[in-house]
Parts: sequence; C-alpha cells; structure tokens
Amino acid sequence: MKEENNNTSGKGVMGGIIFFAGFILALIVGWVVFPNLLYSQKMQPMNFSHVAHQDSTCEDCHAFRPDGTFTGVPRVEKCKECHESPMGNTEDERRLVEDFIQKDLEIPWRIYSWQPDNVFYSHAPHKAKGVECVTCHRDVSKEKSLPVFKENRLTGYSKQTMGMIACEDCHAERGVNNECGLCHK
Amino acid sequence: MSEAGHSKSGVLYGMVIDLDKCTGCTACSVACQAENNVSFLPDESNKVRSITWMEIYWLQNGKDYPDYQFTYLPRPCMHCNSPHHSPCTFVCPVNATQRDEENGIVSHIYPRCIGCRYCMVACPYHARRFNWYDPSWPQTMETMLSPEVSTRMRGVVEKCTFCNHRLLQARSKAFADGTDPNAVIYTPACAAACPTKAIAFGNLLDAKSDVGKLSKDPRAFRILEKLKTEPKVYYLSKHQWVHKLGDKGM
Amino acid sequence: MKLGRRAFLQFAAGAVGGTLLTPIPWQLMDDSAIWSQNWWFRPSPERGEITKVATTCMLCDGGCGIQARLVNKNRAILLEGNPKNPVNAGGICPLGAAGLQFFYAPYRIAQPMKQTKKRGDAGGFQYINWDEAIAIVSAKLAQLKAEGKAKTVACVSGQRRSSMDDMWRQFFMAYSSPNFFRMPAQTDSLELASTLTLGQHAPFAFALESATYVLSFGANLLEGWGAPGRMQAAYRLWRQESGGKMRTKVVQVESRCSMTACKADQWVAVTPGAEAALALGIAHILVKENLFDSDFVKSYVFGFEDWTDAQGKSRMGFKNLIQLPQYAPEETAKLTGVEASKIRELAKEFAASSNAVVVWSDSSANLPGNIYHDLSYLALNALKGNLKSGGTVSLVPSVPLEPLPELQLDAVAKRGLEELRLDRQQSPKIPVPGNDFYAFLDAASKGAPYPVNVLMVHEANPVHSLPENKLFQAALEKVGFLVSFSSYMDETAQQADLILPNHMALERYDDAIGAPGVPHAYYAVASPILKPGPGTKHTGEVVLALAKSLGGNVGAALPWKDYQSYLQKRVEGLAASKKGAVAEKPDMELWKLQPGDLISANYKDGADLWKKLTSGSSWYDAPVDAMQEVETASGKFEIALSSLESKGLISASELVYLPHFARLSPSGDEKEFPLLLVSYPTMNIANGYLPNPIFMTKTVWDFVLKGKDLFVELNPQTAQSLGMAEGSRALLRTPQGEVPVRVHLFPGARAGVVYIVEGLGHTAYDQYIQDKGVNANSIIEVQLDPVTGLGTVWATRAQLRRA
Amino acid sequence: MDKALIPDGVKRCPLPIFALWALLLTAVVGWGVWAGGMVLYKAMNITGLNDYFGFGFYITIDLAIIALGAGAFFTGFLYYGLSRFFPAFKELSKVINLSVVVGFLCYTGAIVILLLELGQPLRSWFPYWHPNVHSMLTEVIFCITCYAIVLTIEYIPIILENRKINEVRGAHVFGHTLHELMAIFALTGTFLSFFHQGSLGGVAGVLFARPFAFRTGFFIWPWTFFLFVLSAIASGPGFTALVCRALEKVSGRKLVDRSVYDLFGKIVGVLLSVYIVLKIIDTLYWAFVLAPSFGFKLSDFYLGPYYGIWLLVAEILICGVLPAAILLSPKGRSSNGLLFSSFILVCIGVTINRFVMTVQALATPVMPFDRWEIYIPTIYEWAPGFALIAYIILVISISYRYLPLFPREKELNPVR
Repeated sequence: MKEENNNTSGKGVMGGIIFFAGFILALIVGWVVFPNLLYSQKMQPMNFSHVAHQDSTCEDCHAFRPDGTFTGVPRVEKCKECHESPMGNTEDERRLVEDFIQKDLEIPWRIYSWQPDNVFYSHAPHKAKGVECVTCHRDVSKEKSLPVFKENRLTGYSKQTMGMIACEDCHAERGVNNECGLCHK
Repeated sequence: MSEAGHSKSGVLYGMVIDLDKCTGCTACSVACQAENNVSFLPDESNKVRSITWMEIYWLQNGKDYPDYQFTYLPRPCMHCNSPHHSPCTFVCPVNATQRDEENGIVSHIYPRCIGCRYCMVACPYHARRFNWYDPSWPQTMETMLSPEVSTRMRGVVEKCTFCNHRLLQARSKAFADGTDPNAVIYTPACAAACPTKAIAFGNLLDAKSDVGKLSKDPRAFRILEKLKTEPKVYYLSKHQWVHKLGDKGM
Repeated sequence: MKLGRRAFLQFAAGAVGGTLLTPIPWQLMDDSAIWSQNWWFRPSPERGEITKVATTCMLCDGGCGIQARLVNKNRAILLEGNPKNPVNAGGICPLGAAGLQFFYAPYRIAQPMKQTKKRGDAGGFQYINWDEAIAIVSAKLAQLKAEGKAKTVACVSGQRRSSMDDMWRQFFMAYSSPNFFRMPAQTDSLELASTLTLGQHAPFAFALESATYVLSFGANLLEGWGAPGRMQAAYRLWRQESGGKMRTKVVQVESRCSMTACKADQWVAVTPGAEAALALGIAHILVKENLFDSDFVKSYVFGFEDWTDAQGKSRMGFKNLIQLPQYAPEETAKLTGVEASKIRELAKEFAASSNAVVVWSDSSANLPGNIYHDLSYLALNALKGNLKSGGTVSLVPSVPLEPLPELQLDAVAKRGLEELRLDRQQSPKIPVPGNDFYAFLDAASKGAPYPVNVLMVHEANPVHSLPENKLFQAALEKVGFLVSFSSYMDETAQQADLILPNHMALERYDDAIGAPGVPHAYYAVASPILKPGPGTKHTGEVVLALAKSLGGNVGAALPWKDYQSYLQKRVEGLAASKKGAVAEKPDMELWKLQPGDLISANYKDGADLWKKLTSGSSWYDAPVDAMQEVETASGKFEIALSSLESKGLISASELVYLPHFARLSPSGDEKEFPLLLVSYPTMNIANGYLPNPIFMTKTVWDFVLKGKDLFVELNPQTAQSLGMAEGSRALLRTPQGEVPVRVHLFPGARAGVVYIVEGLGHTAYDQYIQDKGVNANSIIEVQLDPVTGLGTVWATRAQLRRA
Repeated sequence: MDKALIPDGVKRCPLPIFALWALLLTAVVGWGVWAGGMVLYKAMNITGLNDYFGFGFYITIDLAIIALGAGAFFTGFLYYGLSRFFPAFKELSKVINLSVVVGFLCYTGAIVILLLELGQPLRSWFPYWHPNVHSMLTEVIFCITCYAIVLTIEYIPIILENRKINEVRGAHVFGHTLHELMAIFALTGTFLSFFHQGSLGGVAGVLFARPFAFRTGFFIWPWTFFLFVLSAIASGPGFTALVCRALEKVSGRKLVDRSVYDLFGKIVGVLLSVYIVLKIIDTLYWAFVLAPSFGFKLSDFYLGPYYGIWLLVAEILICGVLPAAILLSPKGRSSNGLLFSSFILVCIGVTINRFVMTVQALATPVMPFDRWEIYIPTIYEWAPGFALIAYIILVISISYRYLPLFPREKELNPVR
C-alpha cells in the first residue's frame, strides 16, 4: 500500500500526452469512423439514367396534379407508357419490364428527399415563388446513374434529405411565415 | 403578436356551432376521427382516457319531468385568441404548440411534443388529449389511415387542428392556380359532415362570411368568456339556460 | 496496476473531451429523437394521389349519396356526403362517416365457410371455395324441389327497396317456395294500412320539408326514422329562422325526453303507448268543433258518415264514433296523462296551421305498428285533408324500372303458393296478412304444418337484432340448414351451417328504389368504391348461379350473366320510360316538386342513364297524388274498412271497421312486474344489421355504457322509490328474461318506466364491439297484432331490483 | 472493516448493522426503479394520471421535495452571503455540509422523477434545444438542472474530505480549492434557486384559464412566484433541521449545538410569518376579487372529502399560522417538542400547498357543465415516490458514516 505513492507514471508531461492521445483518438473516431458507421449504403432497386430520358421534359414525369399536389417520383404506370415492352436492351430496363411493369408492381425506389409523415411539403408555393428545383434537389440533368442512398441506421432517413433548419432559414430570409402549422401535419 | 383580432393577413379562422340546429347525431365527431387518424381503444367508455378531438358534452336545464331539457354541445379546440398567447401555447416548454398569427390556428407538433402535459393543464376546455397508450389499429384498419394527417406516437398530446391540413392543401392549390392563398375557403371534416349544417366555419374577420355574421348573432355565446381566453369557436342557442351553462356565473 | 488505472483515467478524460467536439453525442441525441417518432409499430400511411368517387350508401336503406376519398385509387380513407344528392344534401350520418370501419373490419369474412362441427362452434368453420359452396346449396335446393319440398326453403332479407328484393321474390316464386320474408319494419303495417284505406300496397310519404307544423306521435324523427339523412336535412329546413321565428313548429308526443322531443318546439309528455289515444282525442275535437277539412272529407273519404256494408247492414261512421264521450278531452286526458286543456290547444293549433302533417311510429324498435293506431293517425291526416293532391301525405311513388321476366307459372301454382306460406297456416287465420315473419318463426319452431329445411339470411342479423330474438333462436333449433350471406362474422353467421359472404355495402353494385317516406320518386345506384376482394361474392350473383344450376323455369326466370348487367337492364327500362331526370346539381330542393310537375328527361338512353347513376347522381321524378292512386271499392280513402268483410273479417262490433285505440296489454302480472320497459334508439348506436363501429362507440356517454355495463334510464323519483341511486347495479327482469344493468337517473324518463337503449350487447365481431352492454331485444316482448299478425311492441312489463 | 473510511475520532455503528440498513433502503430504491422502468416501458397508462389530471403525484412530490430542498441554498446563502454582516449566521457552518447533501439529494431525486413524468423521455433535452422562453416550465427545467450541477460541485469537496480520499494529494488540493470557491457556488445556487422556486410557483400562477391556480400580475410575475420562494425558504431550513435531528436520534449522538436549532427556529419563524401573512392576503384577494371576476365562488373550488375546504384550513392555519406563532416565541423555540413539531407542520404545510396548486387546481371543474373528477395515484406513482425518500435516507446515511458532515461532532461526543 506504500509504494503507490512514489509511483510517478501518469503524472505531469506523461499524463498530458496520454490525455492528448485520448483526445485525438476521440476526434478521429467522431469525425471519420462514426459517420460511416451511422449511415448504411443502400442501392436503388435498379438504375435510372436521367440522361437517357432527355427526350422527355422533367414535367412529363414530375408533374403537378390538378389539386396542386406534386407527383414526385412517378408510379410504375408512368414508366409503362413507354416501356410496355423493352425499348433498349439494358439489364435495368429488362428488370423494369419483367419484374415490375408486367407484374404490375410498384418499384420500391428509395427517395433521397423523403420527409417524415408529420411534414407537409407542397411544391406549388415554392414553384410559384420561383424557387429552382436544384435549390433543394440534386441536379440530375447530367446524371447517368443514381447516387448511393446513405441511410441513417437510427432514423431510416436518407443523409441527402433536407433538415428543418434549411427550411426555416430560407423562410426567414424571405420573410415567409415560419409557424409550425405551416409545414407540419 | 398584437392584441386580439391581430393577424396581418386579415384571416382569422373561426367556427360557429348552432346548438338549435344540432341534432346530436355525433357525425362531426366521427368524421373528425376518420379524417384525423384518431386512435381508439377496445374500451372507450373511460372518457378521461379516450381521445376525441370533437368531444361532445351533455348540457341539461336542471328541471324535472316534463320540463326537462338537454342539448348536445360539440366541443372542438377553441383555438383561443387571447392576446399574445393561448393558454396552452404560453406554457409549452418546447414550442410544440403555437398559434399561427397569420390565421389564428393553434397547431400542435407531435414529434416536438415531450409529453409534459402542461398544455392540457392550462386548457380549461379539455380540448387536449394525451396518448396514454401506443396508438394502434387492427391490422386491416391501418389501410384506412389518411396520409394527410400523421399518426401519433405514445406519450404526446393531440388536439383539434381546425383540419389545418385541409387549409394547407387549399393554399397549395391556390398557389398552383395563381389565386390568392389568403382568400381560400376550406371546410373542416366536422363542418363538412354535419347533416344539418349546424357547423359554420370561415374567416371571422370577413363580415360577409357566415361565421362573420353568425358570431354577431344575438343567440351567439362563447364558453367561459369571463376567462378572457377569447375562444374562436362560437355557439348559437335560443335557450337562456344554455347560455348560462356556457359561461360560469352568467 | 495503479499506473494502469491512473493512465486510463487520463486517457478517458481526453477521450471524453474530444468526443464532445465531435458530432457523436449531438447527432445521436437528435437521431434518437427522430427514431422515437418512427417506431416500427407506428403505422405510416402510404402517400399518393387523392381522388374522390361518388356512390350511394347501402349501410341502411336511407338512400344517401356519399363520396369516398381514395389514395392512389387503391384504398379508401374517408366517406363524406355527396352535395349533389337530393336526399341528404351533402350531409352524412355517423354510421356513414364510420362506414370504412366496416369496409376494413377485421371481422369480415374473407371466403365461404362451412360448419364442420355442431352449429355455433366457432372452431368448426372451414374455408371452402365458391364452386363447392354454391354446389352444396344448389344440391340441397335441387333435391328438395325433386322431393316436392320446395316450400320448405325459406329466406329472410334485410334489404328492402332494392332490386335484390325483387330478385329474391323472383327466385322464390320460380323455385315455387312462398317463404320469402323481410326483416320486420314499420313499413310492414303502413303498407297494409295503405292497402286497407287506398287499395294501394305502397308505403306512405310525408312532405316534411314543406310542412309548417309537424305533429309527431312517437316518431323518432332525429334518431333514425324514415330516411335518416333526409330527416336531418329536413330538420335543417325546419330550423330556418326568420324574425326570431322558426320556419316549422315541431310537436313531439312521446313518453321520454328523446333527442327529437328535446329538439322539437314542444314536447308533449304522454303515457307510453297512449299516443294513438291522444291522436283520436284531437280528432274528436276537430270533428266536434268542425275544424276539419269538410270538403276533402266529403268528396274523398268513405266511412266518415255512417255506411252500409255488403249485407246492407248500416254501420257507424267515423264521425259518430269519434264523437262518443270516451274520446272527449277529459277521457283522453285520463288515458294519456295530458291535460284536457293542452289537448284542446294542440287540436286548435293543428287545425289552424296551413301545412300541418301527422307522423308517427307506433312501435319501438322500428317494428310495425298496431294497425288500428296506424289508421287513427291516418284518419287525423285525412281529417286535415293532408291526402289531397299536393298535400303533406302521399304514397312513395313506384319507380318504372324494367320489370323482371314473367314467370311460366300456371295460375294454380301462383295462387297456391301464397296460401302455402308458413305464416298463413296459423289458426285462427290472420285476416289481413302481411310480412308476418314472427308468425313464420312460430310455425317454424313448431315444425308444423311443415318444417323449414333451409333458411337463408341475407343482409340481416336476426339472432341479435330481431326484437325478442329468442323466437328466432327457437325456430333455428328446427331449421335444417342455415345459410348466411353476411359479409361479417355476426351472431347469425356464427350459427350458420354455411356462410356465403356477400360483398360489403360499399364494394358491390346495388340500388335504392325510392327513399323511405320521401314523396318524390327516387332511384339511386350504388357502385363499388373499390374492387371487391376475391373471396366474397355478390349475393345476387349467388342467386343467379343457383338459378342457373337449378335450370328449368328457375333458370329462365333469372337470365342475367351477373348482377351488374341485371341492374343495367333495369335501368334501361327506367330510361325507356322517359320519365324523371337525373339530379346533377347541388341543392336541387326536390321537395318543392308537386304531383303532375313535368320533368324533362336529361339523359339520352339507358347507357347514358347508367353512366350518370353509377357516377353518383340519382334519378328523381315528381310525387304522386295519393287520391289519384286510390283503388278501393268506394274509390275513396276508406276511413271505414269496408274491405275487411271481403277478407273474411265479419263482426258485429263497429270498432272492427273503424280506427280506434286498441293497445294490446303486455303479458306478465302487474304486481310482479310493476314497471314498463321501453326501448329507444339513438343516432350514435347502430341498432340494425350492422354493429356499432368503434368510432361511434367513442361518442356514447359513459352513463349509457361504462365498460361492459349498460345503464337503463330511470326517473329520479322512481329510482328513489326503488332505493336506487346513479350507477346502482340492478337486475332488470321481464317475462322474457333477466339481465344485469346499472341505473342512470334521467329526469327525461317518465315515472314508472324503464328505458333501455337499442343496439348494444353484441357477442360477435371483435374486441371493439363485443361484450358491451346488454341486448334490448333479448328482454323486450313482441306481441302479434290480431288483425295483421305483425309483431308489434309498445312496452314490456318489467321489474327492477337491486343486485 | 471499513474503519479506514470512517472519519477519525468519531464512532459509527458496526458495518453489518449498517449494511443491513443500507440493503433495506436499496431494496426500496430498487422497487421504485422497477416501477419507473415499467412506466417508461409500458407508457403512462399504468399511472393514475388521465386527460383530466395531466399533473399528479409526480409533479406534487417534485414540487414538495424541491421546496424542502431549498434549505441547501438558503442556508448557504445565509452562511456565505450574509454571515459577514450578521455574524449570528456563522453558527450555520455547523450544518452547512448537511444542508448541501440534503439539497443535492432532493434535486437529483426530483430530476429523475421529472423524467418519469414525461410522455417522451427520449426528448427530455428538447427544452434546452428548443426552449419556449415564455414557459415557466422551461425556466424550471433550466434552473433545476443547473442548480443540481452546482449542488454536485458543492457536494464533491465534502466527499473528498473522506479520510481515505483526502490522502490523495490531488484530491486534497482539488477539494481545498473548491472550498475556497464555495461562496461563489453558494451564491450562484441562491440566484438559480430563487428563480426556479419562483417559477415553480409561476407554473401554477400563470394558468390564466384555471381560476383555481391563476394569480394576477405583480410586476411581471404572478403572485405565486414570491409565495413559492418564501414558502420554500421558510420550510427548507426546517426540513434540514429535521433531517439533522433525525440523524441525531438514529445515531444516538449529538451532532450540532442546540443553538443551531434555535437559530433555525428563528429563521423559519420569521420567514414563515412573512409568508403566511402574504399567503393570507393572496388567498383573500383570490377568493373575493379574482375568482369572482371569473364567475367563481370560493365554494366552487372545494368538494369534500377529497378536495374539501379542510385543505385550505390545514395549509394556512394549522400548518402556517400555528407553527409561525410557536417559532416566534422564545418559549416555543426552547421546547424541543414544540420546535420540531412546528418544523414538521411547516413541511406538511408546504406539501399541502404544492398538492393543491397542482392536483386540486385540476380537480375543480372549470366549464360549468364539467364534473369533479377524483385522482388516485397508482403503485407506479407511489413506488418512485418512496424510492426517492429511501434514496435520500440512504445517501445521507452513507455520507454521515464516511464523511465528516458535522465539524462539531468530535467535540460534542468526547470518546471516553
């Protein structure tokens, strides 16, 4: 019980170093390892090339409905309009036709900008106020293949989706109402 | 936030319920439940644990047979217009419930709510209900849940929103059509369902609207006006005893 | 050792410090909160395009127009009223608003089921496919027909005013069994009353929207009477205020302070069952003080003055009868408990108002009324001249649909069939037989003169919802084979040997032929809001399949390939008539139509009309003039029932031929059962074929239903005399049985009367419905009207003692 | 066995007995923890709370325990803050340690209970992230947690004074430096507590649609703000004194001079009288001016036996005026029986007050067609309550055994 008093290790400089080591390690874990652990990388059910569809306009697939709502990612009947039977000979299109269109199944797309149930978002007012699609969505004009879907293991939402802060800031900047009831249901 | 009758946009949504027209069919309450994904329990007879946004009260004149009379009183959230704050919005520690000063609707955000129930304590109308249980539906009935209103989780408070989501849809249509979003007219589920059209809903600031007129009707009264909560829900009745029951010690 | 520890502590300190500068704690906190929003058991409804589809509500026969809100056209989320519909004018009743809870009910039957063990054994049911199911029935029917026992096949249907009803009749006629019945309803006696007085077998219609004075004798106008949606819409018109005065004065004569009584301008509290006496008391004053419409009576009413019967015997007319002293106010007051002065007042007021109408319901539980009471109320309307053209009382117009093909039946068979019907085998014979389901049950439970080998139950749940349901149970003991067409596992389906699940009301083609009590002609088609599931089958198509497999004249009688084409055919007939038009605008105010109004058809042809009707619009035509429809011997409205003689009812008594107060006395000793039990309906408790959906149960007071306990209403004085307080547990006993109840002190209850709510006490379905309260039908007593043989009930003797 | 840990020169009961005692208390704590766990797991439907009684046992016990815990900050305030000017308060140095421990326990315990009260405990940090500055509850949550931290800091040096730990030089130095700074912490604590004790009153006072609880403005605050502060600092020291007395009785040793109790008596007496006077004024104003303006008669608020007027009598007269009178008279203070029973009364009084301001305020029907409801807490609410008390006793016992809480203990109990 006596010797421990003249035990010098872990004191002074040495102690500082050990402390610092822990500090640095934590930073590395926190900034590098953790994000990769938190998000799992999910693939889309099949690839979709926006470039390949440049013969049609955006509105052909992402359109407003008469009631002011927005179709977002189209349902399979939209694909059916052109792809009743394969137009090209890519593997993805074959799967589209055989696995979904012919079986009349919806394609389980993972939506990058998926918002929680409690969020009410309408494209109409934003379009009316001249907000560009790319303000919130990625620019797909030159996109050949869909990006990886980074799914938060805890929340299940995409890393690419938009957080409330972004909405609030933009509304604040433009002096738009920021009441909860405006965007929650 | 200005005094009562604030609202920059000139819109202040309110409701007028004509108790003389009300036949106590409870369609308003049922339609509300269906519209707003209100959950239910096997035993709904414990009224202090039962979630209803459009609660129905039983008022009686206290007389004996054959002079006895009663009436039903449907009670949505009053969306109190008291200056600065509603009783509930004032006390919420996390801003989960707020009054939209552009239309007077008191919202309640489930994912923000921490379930402290302070707002329920503050509300004298018992308009707020707590999810004591995990909301659950028979598997088959989950199919009839509306995507227009989010389902709740256990441990949060919920209440009538004047069908705010219908307003949001109407506004977004107005934006799409390029019409004035502040001029939209929408009808909450209860008012739409009422088979005797006893429930009027609209902009109280618009003197020409039904509610604008009716809220000035000599038959009109509000519950507990003395508390100065400034409810935005008015009631109409030709019976003095109903008025008396509406406001304590009147 | 120590070194390790100290170093470790220093390291840890550093790590903690570092971690605080990384997103780990903050992000995890935030994410954990988001995670708590989306627990796996919190349903997340599928999003998508919202559309609306309009149709006609088939949850009751009220004929309301509704529209369903759909998501991605593959699931329904809400039912709302259809503003274009003239019956409900955009409103909806709670049952309609909760309708989707039936559509998506867990207790729906997915597929045909066969009972493999003894009847009622829930474990004995076995899924079978449709071919097998139909084969079983058709085999039975074929065999019985071969054995000449066709008449031992019977059916009871809860769906009136629908082409389904006609199809059933056609099927049974062709199969040559007379035993087709409908679930008893008030209309049964009204139709007989119209037969006796007008020679027309049609229910009465009341122009309530245009009335300025409504005198209601026990009619629960706001609690389900007639077409509920229409009544609510009418009430809205009555309450229109001009200069502080309501547009219509409503007077409710009833023993209990019901919702209708409360919402009326005046509630006349009366001894239960004595309403008709009051009506006659008022008639007495009208006649004595010459306040009645003498012109109308003179030219349109037979038997007001004395008349001579076929034997040339002079008979007393209504005029002299009603002036007898026993109808004088003072006497009436004794009977009804209403002061003489008030009776006079009422009579004067009624006589004085321009557009007055008398409506009534003489039985509780929506059963047929005592025929003499129905006639008394009619007499009162007649005295007021309400039956004249454009008056407040007429007949529900028939709809000129394509008739079903003529049957290749010889005259003998046709006549014979009627005679063979089980309820007609009663002795003494029922003088004016109608839809005598109770008489049928009586015979069936005796198994004499012949047994019931097969009983089919369609859109009905008699085991629970037939008043005095024990009678059905008793009959069931003797019934060889019970087939239920129910979409739900209800109490009757549980007893069935075979279940052939029908599409539920919102997912099948169906129609509403005329709206109950509505003067203008009305026809609406119900089309599926969503494609029905594979496991269920439209009962109409089952009938068609049976007909086909039986072949012969049965097959010939029902030639259609499916129910839709059958309906389409009928609509083509309607179109061919070129009558009426389609209501396509909201607020059409069709009640303003007058008999003889010319309405130009706004549809091209059958196809066009079908398209319009299946997209949620309805067909209408002008009302009829009752007096133009008269087909009595005298060619007049017969206030004296001369036709009874021809029906073999010959009596020396004058009363037999005239409206009078003829309350039947309930069984049981008054000493043992000092109280009267009366059941009442409410708008937020379904009391018919359908159980109460949980959405509606949410709105039921905790002093009506608390946990499993049902509360009966008792006047505070009565309760006190019985030593009971609010919530006391008690045993309610009637000659029919005993049930445990709790007591609710209700100042709106008449002293000495116990009031029990209808529609509770289900044992089937799911945990949200079963074991809530007791079933009123299990303790009320039904009495058969001696003239019509119809089951009626005004009260049951009862006893209440502390438990 | 654990001799080495026990402060030298003082006598403690044998370890086995103590262990048994500790085990017993731990069992109770465990029971409470189990109950709390069930509430978190099964959701709050297993409590007696409902839509009518949003607040109940949890909040009541929280308010009460926090009020009683006020002894900590107030004793600290008097000792560190005022003793410079009023040397009389130097006396308090003899119990300052104990008061800190008591405070620490009351607050930490309260926070745990508060967590159970939330429907969504996972979001308990929201008030810091998205605070609503208008809400009294926000203020309460902020101050309570901050003050709990302060109390922990105040508690640490006391722990470090343990014989064994003190041998570690670093610990000794650390502890010593903290001691130097204690005044600052004490005053910070005072500031924080003053606010949250007040805002706890505000919690009820601002409910302007609840005529029973609402009190009109006084400056910017509702009356109840000051009333709660006063009632807390009046009852807090009393509670500390009672705990101290209990320790003496249990341990059978003299721990502080009688003079300390007398001083507490004075303090409580004075504060209580000030409080009770204001409380009476407040009650009269409420009963005869405020409530009537909402259309309420005093009789509308009370319904026996559960929510009878007796509560008002008990709170103000029996547990307010009476002890105040006793404590003001030197005679009363000199008699141990009277002194401590009036301390007990004061504590009961403040508990009743917190009860009526939460539960009864809700039981009273506000809408004329409302009906009275009765609130009965379930075992899942009682258990954590008892656990809280057990926790307090347990930690005090341990602290007393191993830490030199009472500087005078040695002199007062010379070892023969």
